[in-house]
Amino acid sequence: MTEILITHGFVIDPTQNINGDVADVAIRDGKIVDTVGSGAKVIDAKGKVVMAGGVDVHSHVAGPKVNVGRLMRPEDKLFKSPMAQEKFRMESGFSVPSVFKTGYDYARMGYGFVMEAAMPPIHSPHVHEEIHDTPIIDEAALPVFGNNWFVMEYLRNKEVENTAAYIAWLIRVTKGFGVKVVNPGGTAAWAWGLNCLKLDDKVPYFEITPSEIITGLLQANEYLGLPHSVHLHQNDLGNPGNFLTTIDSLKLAEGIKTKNKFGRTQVMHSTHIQFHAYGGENWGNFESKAKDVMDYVNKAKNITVDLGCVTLDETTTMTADGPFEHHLHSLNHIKWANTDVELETAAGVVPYVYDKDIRVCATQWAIGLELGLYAKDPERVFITTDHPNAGPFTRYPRVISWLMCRKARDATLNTFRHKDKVIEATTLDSIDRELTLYEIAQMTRSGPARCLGLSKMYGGLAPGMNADVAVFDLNYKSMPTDPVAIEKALQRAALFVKSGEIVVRDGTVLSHGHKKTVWVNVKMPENPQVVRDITQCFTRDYTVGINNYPVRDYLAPHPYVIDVDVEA
Amino acid sequence: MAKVILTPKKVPELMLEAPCITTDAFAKKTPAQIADLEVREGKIPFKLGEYFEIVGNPGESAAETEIEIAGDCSRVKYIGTKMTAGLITVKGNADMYTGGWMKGGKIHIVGDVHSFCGIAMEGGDILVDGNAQNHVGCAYRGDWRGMRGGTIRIRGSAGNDIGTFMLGGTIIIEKEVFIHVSTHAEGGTVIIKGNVTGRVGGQMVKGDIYVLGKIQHILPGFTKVDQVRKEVDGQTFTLDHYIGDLGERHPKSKGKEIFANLYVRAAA
Amino acid sequence: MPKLITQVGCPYCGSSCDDLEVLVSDDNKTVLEVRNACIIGNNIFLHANDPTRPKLPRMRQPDGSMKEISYKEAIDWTAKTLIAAKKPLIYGFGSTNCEGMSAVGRVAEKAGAVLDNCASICHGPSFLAIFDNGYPSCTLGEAKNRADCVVFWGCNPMHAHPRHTSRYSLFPRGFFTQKGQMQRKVICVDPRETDTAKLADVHFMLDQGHDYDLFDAFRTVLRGHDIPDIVAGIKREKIVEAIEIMKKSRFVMIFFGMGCTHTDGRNHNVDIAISLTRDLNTHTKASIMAMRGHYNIAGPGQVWSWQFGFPYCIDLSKGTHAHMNPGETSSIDLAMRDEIDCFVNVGTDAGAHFPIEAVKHLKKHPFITIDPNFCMASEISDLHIPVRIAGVDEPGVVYRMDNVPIQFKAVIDGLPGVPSDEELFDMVYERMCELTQTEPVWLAAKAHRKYPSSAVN
Amino acid sequence: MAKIQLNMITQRSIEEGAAMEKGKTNPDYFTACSICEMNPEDMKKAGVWKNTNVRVTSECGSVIVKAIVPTQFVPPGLAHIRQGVWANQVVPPRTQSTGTPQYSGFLVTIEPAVEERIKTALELVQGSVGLWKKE
Repeated sequence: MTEILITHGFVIDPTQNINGDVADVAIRDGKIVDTVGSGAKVIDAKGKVVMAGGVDVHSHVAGPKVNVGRLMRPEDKLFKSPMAQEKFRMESGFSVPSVFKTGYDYARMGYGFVMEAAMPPIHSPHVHEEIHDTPIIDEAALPVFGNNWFVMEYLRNKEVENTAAYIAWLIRVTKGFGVKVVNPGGTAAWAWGLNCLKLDDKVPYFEITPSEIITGLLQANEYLGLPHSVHLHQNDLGNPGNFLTTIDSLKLAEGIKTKNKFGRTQVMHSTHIQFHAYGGENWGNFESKAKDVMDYVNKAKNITVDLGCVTLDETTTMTADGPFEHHLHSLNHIKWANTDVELETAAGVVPYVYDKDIRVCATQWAIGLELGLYAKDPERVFITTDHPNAGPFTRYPRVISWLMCRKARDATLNTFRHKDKVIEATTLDSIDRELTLYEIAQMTRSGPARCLGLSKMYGGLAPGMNADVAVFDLNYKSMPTDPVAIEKALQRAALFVKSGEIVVRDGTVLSHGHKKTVWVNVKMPENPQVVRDITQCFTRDYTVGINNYPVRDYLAPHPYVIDVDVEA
Repeated sequence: MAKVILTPKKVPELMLEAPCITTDAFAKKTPAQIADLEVREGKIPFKLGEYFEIVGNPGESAAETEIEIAGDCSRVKYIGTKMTAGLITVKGNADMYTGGWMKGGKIHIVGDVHSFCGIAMEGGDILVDGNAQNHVGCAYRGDWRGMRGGTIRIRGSAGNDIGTFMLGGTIIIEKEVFIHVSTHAEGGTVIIKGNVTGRVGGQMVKGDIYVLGKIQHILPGFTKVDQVRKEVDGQTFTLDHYIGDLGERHPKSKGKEIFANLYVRAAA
Repeated sequence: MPKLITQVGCPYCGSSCDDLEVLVSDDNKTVLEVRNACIIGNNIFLHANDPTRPKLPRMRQPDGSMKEISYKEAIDWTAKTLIAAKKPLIYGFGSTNCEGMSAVGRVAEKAGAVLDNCASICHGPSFLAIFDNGYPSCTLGEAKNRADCVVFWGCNPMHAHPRHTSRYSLFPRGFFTQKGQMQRKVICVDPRETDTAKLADVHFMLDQGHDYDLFDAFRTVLRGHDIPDIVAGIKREKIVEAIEIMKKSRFVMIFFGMGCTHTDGRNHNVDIAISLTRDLNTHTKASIMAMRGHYNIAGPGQVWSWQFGFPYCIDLSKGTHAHMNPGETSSIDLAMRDEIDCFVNVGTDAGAHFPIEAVKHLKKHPFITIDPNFCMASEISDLHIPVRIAGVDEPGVVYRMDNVPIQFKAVIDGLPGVPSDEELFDMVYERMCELTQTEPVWLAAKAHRKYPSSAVN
Repeated sequence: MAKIQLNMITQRSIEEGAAMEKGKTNPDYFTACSICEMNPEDMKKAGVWKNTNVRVTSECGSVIVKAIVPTQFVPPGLAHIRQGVWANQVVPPRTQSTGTPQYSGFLVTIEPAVEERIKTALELVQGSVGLWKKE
């Protein structure tokens, strides 16, 4: 029986409305408890902030396209692996870190759960191989559905039940977590070199539109009552003037009701909204529409979003939005990788340098922050960098310091060559709001945990929850005036307890912890038509056998399985 | 300039990795401190002093420091990498990465160098009296930003991949070159005084290549546009002017594409 | 009663066919019959029955003969040799599952070794090209379902990937290619008239070693510029005609092989092929794929990329970070430059497939072979440790040439006492940790094992 | 005696693959790989009869193999030894700093060696490192 008592810290836990009260946090056998015995290991957190472990709602950390990003970028490793710790596995990479560095760096920042944001189903054994090689952090993965032949076929015929049955089967065999949708229809069109930029563009051959796919999947997701909602990467990503499509896509959630037993309140999570909040007609008059987008998000209670903040680094973009990556490559002419995945999806990878002295990049930076600062309900707006698309996850502390300090934003803004143009194209300079650490905890802990339907396990410090506890060297009663100090404190947790075990101390990894793979087991009565369709499709169209497709159990050696019973 | 003389004491069993042999690392140190710098043979760290006799004191800065290696360094990698100023002279051969990622100063190799000489160089001068192997002034694997500045002069011949992904600076090879010159380059100048087997300027976007010898196979993506008289490394020649690589994407200026230039000495 | 096992993966070429049917004896010990496989796949499964397969490690004696020793001794010797070496080279993995490749990562890190795989002498240049230029590719199902123009450049699947053309590239009737071969234009580029070339609609018999020039001509024509009358021995009209075929196609699939990577220019031949593929994408849809040689030779590229960030030629001797630069950290160069002092050959045959000059250099130092069978490398080794055969008596994940993971089955029971690659490496690692008095880092490794360590010795 | 210079390539073949998987000491492997395919025109120039032994010499070594008429057409000037032990006796280990040896596209001279014996795989490999013992 391992007992730990973290004493005298400023506890911040939005799930219990605790905002900086000095209190103790007790841990026994991997769970938060009310009290522990006198033999407990006592850790003094006096003058420090105590929060739940971070929950990352959207990050590309494991799987084929992440690995393409690693493979194709040796220059991302050269002279760029500073944190290697003796007696631990080797760490490498900056924008796309190795699995070891991924686990260690998340832990050093006090993060306990990370959602891999896009799993091509046929590649799911690969995703799970990477997940089990990633130390410390708990992980789950979202299989992609938005361009899947079955989904498009069923939804063209308005067969929501069959779609749901297929989703249930696929999530189960891939040991996935929920329904990810990337550029619905557009990626399928990309298989012929085309795209769907508008919600009513027809997908070649399948004759279905993105809005029909989104609507159908929203219905199917609630039919099944999954822990997480549809997780949507919208059409027309990254193009000037896309905010109208963005708002139209968000509107598709209107009238859809949540149905689940996991405390989730939204029916749609719209991811990396920064890339979808652009005005203007071209890169010349490109401008922010963050306010318009957030005005809608703030009103629509059944929607959550994450930011996708640009961090102004040299990074590697990677997405199942194949046509977008091709487009991006035609802008920057750096190497381009693409993988079209039979019947399911596609993916592209392009390195990208967000140069602060390029007006567009600097404006993107401002948009990401504007979105966060316009959030009325921090429980529904989460901090991400769409790692590694807008920047590596290791920059979360910097993003947080920008959101928390006007001074930090100004300091960065003042270094831009096109400062005036950025101020003109955005409203950032007019925003004085500085988020509080409580709001940050909502945006990185309680909010994402609830959004994922995991609020009973992660994101809070209430008794019974997973004992993921992070302590940061920040005095809540007298926060540092220097934003760099905030960034530094969040970058390297003073202490991180993961599943009841001390894994990080003073920013140094001490243990490999006990990581888990979280997956959802959807149980529903067999649907004979769907079974027949799947069997036939594997015989005819796939190039792998159906027996070799489901992820074998040994590939997820420490599973945490969430059962979902679907009533017929 | 204050001069430190390194005399090789023994030949490394494996290759010796000695990125510490730079004026920057030596500056301000005593000979004893220099002898204490770490070098590696495989996974084992050793001291520089185990391989070299070290005599003389360096200057207060890299710029005031001269390093002379009074012997052969055929099995020593990374001499002068990332150096910013000063002078290194090797009175023999040097192995891989000589002058890699160099920013300033001068390196003079009296013998031959192995591959990756001047890799991703940003400034300074490298002079090699002998031959170079492959990948002179190239980019590190995967990097689209190759050599950016400085000058590499090889008095002998060189192998393949000269100035791959080059953005700036000058490479002069005084004798023959095998294949692949300025592949993917977006700038810079390469001068080859001997013959080249082929593949000159493949996938090249911008930049200049001068070949004073013959090219056995000119790429189909290069087309002859005119004949010019130009000064090349101090002498004036009549040169056939080609542009290319027509198969590659090229930036536009005022609606017109700008091509890379290949100048080949015209037949007498 | 013999048992028929279906959807079995074939551990030979990069096609990694997973539709084999294997009939095994009642006691699970003998392969009786193999269906659907090519001749080579057949031979692999049947060779596993060979009663002379080694069951114990063998150590070379002072008189040059080999003597059987226990696994415990072999593991101890391997661990000590790796620790003693300043820079060991661990090379191979042509026939190993990903579990083994993951396990060897720990050993190599501990040993400060260079970790390299067969790509080094095979598709390594393709990696170099991918580093420089990316990789617009797809899974093989896309080729099957969509490709109506297939280019075989410097590859000969009829010989090296016998079922590739029937399963994926040429003959199959796919979703949008219902007429199969009738619907596909086939272009072959090869200096010989290979059996693949004989199937092609257009065969470019180019001057050997001038692939780059020909690709450059293709690209120049595609951008609307003129080219000389003859390039690499091919007439201009023929090049223009091929470009027209490609532009008119709906989905162009380029497969390339050793003809590009083994000849002058190496990576740049692939590099420019990737550029061509990219250019074609402005006209139609185009994809390119390396014809990887072994059923899981894409595996180390994947496993080591997620562990170390590099697919091959990984120098772990620096302790603080991994370093990769083929030409320096590649097996052949390390050997020829005498830069390593111990060689471990795993699941491949460096003795047969390295240029003999390199073998001579490697043999100056301790030489260990880990392989299920006798091979040239095992016969010159100081120590030969047999292991189970992945895909035959050991299951595991493998990566097909298109990087699709396939979960292979075992069809028969392994030889008693013979460990899998993974188990062997874990035991070596454990021993190395014991000898250096350090804590092993297992992560999920031990829990991940398909069965509890089969406790050899 | 005649001697010609040809451009050598060494590549896979199904015969080699099938034999290799039976074991490299299997006679099939010997038959499949200890051969050199060359154009009949070149054979004539070199004074080589088909199915007789020739000596192939490159910058780094030489090997005795049997000259055969190509199973897949080889144009004049080119020669092919199937990938394997015999080919690798003459493959230059130079890599152009890419890690991959010059398996294809290197110059060799070919001359008749009718009286010479083709060594076995084991003899070649073990012999090269001083381990070969005559039975």
